[in-house]
Amino acid sequence: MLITIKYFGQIAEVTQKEEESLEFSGVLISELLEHIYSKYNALKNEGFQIAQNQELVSLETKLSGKEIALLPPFAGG
Amino acid sequence: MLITIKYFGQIAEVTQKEEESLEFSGVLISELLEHIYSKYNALKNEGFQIAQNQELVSLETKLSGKEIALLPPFAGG
Amino acid sequence: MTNKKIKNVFRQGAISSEFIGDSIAKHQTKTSIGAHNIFLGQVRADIIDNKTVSAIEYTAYEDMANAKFHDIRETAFEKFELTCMHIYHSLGTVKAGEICLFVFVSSPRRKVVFEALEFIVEAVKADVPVFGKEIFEDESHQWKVNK
Amino acid sequence: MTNKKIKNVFRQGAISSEFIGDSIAKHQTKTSIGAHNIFLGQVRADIIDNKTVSAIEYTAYEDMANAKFHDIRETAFEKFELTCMHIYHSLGTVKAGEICLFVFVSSPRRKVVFEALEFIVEAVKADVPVFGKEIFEDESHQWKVNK
Repeated sequence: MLITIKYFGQIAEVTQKEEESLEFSGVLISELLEHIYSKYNALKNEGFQIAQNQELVSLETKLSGKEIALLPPFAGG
Repeated sequence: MLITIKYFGQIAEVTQKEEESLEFSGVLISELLEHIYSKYNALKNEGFQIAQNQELVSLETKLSGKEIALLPPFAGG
Repeated sequence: MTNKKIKNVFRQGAISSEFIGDSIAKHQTKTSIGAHNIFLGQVRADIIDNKTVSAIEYTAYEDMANAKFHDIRETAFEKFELTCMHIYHSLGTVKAGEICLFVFVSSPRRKVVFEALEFIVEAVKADVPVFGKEIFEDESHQWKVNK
Repeated sequence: MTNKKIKNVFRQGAISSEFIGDSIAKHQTKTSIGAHNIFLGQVRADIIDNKTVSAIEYTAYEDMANAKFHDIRETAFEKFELTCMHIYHSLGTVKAGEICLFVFVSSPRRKVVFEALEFIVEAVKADVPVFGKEIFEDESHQWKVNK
């Protein structure tokens, strides 16, 4: 499955990019996250939520979406 | 004692004036009110509060002030 | 904040949107402020017995009203951690759709402004001797009463 | 109110006081409105470890953020008897003292606007993926977190 991963705020500072696409064959969000950690080890020190197709999901959620986003703490307003 | 009496809103519509001064020798606000009713009988149908020197008072309050005001319901804002 | 001179809260006629915009702009130098909250009272074209309100004519027991506005201001500054607070109320004719009351509070933090603004607006409605004559389109009238 | 097109809530840079004044003026034709309540978020020049915040640089996950703003809007119209509701949020650089959030609700009655405005502002702070980089005067930065 081709997945687009978006990084924001301090997360994008760690990954040094705002977006990337990759082929991934895992089942759960947690598996994708392990894969992302393997690329960007420093992300383990960051707090963030994960959105799949623009909805927040948990680690146990099935991977179904084309668009995954790593969202650091919100700071609107 | 020379007292200035102020009328506002619908009260002034009844009295046909916004202010008058009179000599009055009573002790209580209630006595002054009776005197005012004797001049403007239709005021008995109106709801209002009474202020003495810009503070709300009850009928039992002693008459001490130079300025009495008859205040219909507030409608600010 | 005590011993401050009593201000005149009243403005002749409606409060304009430009006046409100200017008032907001003046706060941009106060960089400790994080949250503003503004209440605006607007004259409604209420329909009563098939007649439509076209304007409200405001009068007030001005000295007492300004003293009450002053008390409300002092109490609000004691109760809430406010940086700024402004109140303006119209006198005279304010047409339906125009603004008759402008209350503006500012604070470093948002929780404070919500509480403070509601406190102030309720106090203005309850405690300040302002009177409103609702003028209908046929020039008849009735007297407004706050609920 | 459902099925409405999702609006773009974001504005590039600070929200000006003129824009806010104009927005107020546009409501004077809506004569069923009796009460407006406006929240403005202003960038604070906070001092952190002896360094002063000079600006916040806002970014957002824009599509998701606009969808969340839309949900908040729909929920607010369901919960509260509102005549109008507007939300604007800045993207990009907003200097200390400038306005980055403008929430505007209107209703026939005042009680409604107080409740609705606080509900909306809290939801915006909690649910919308907007990110803020606090820029200090020496050009270093830290990331803002809503409390």
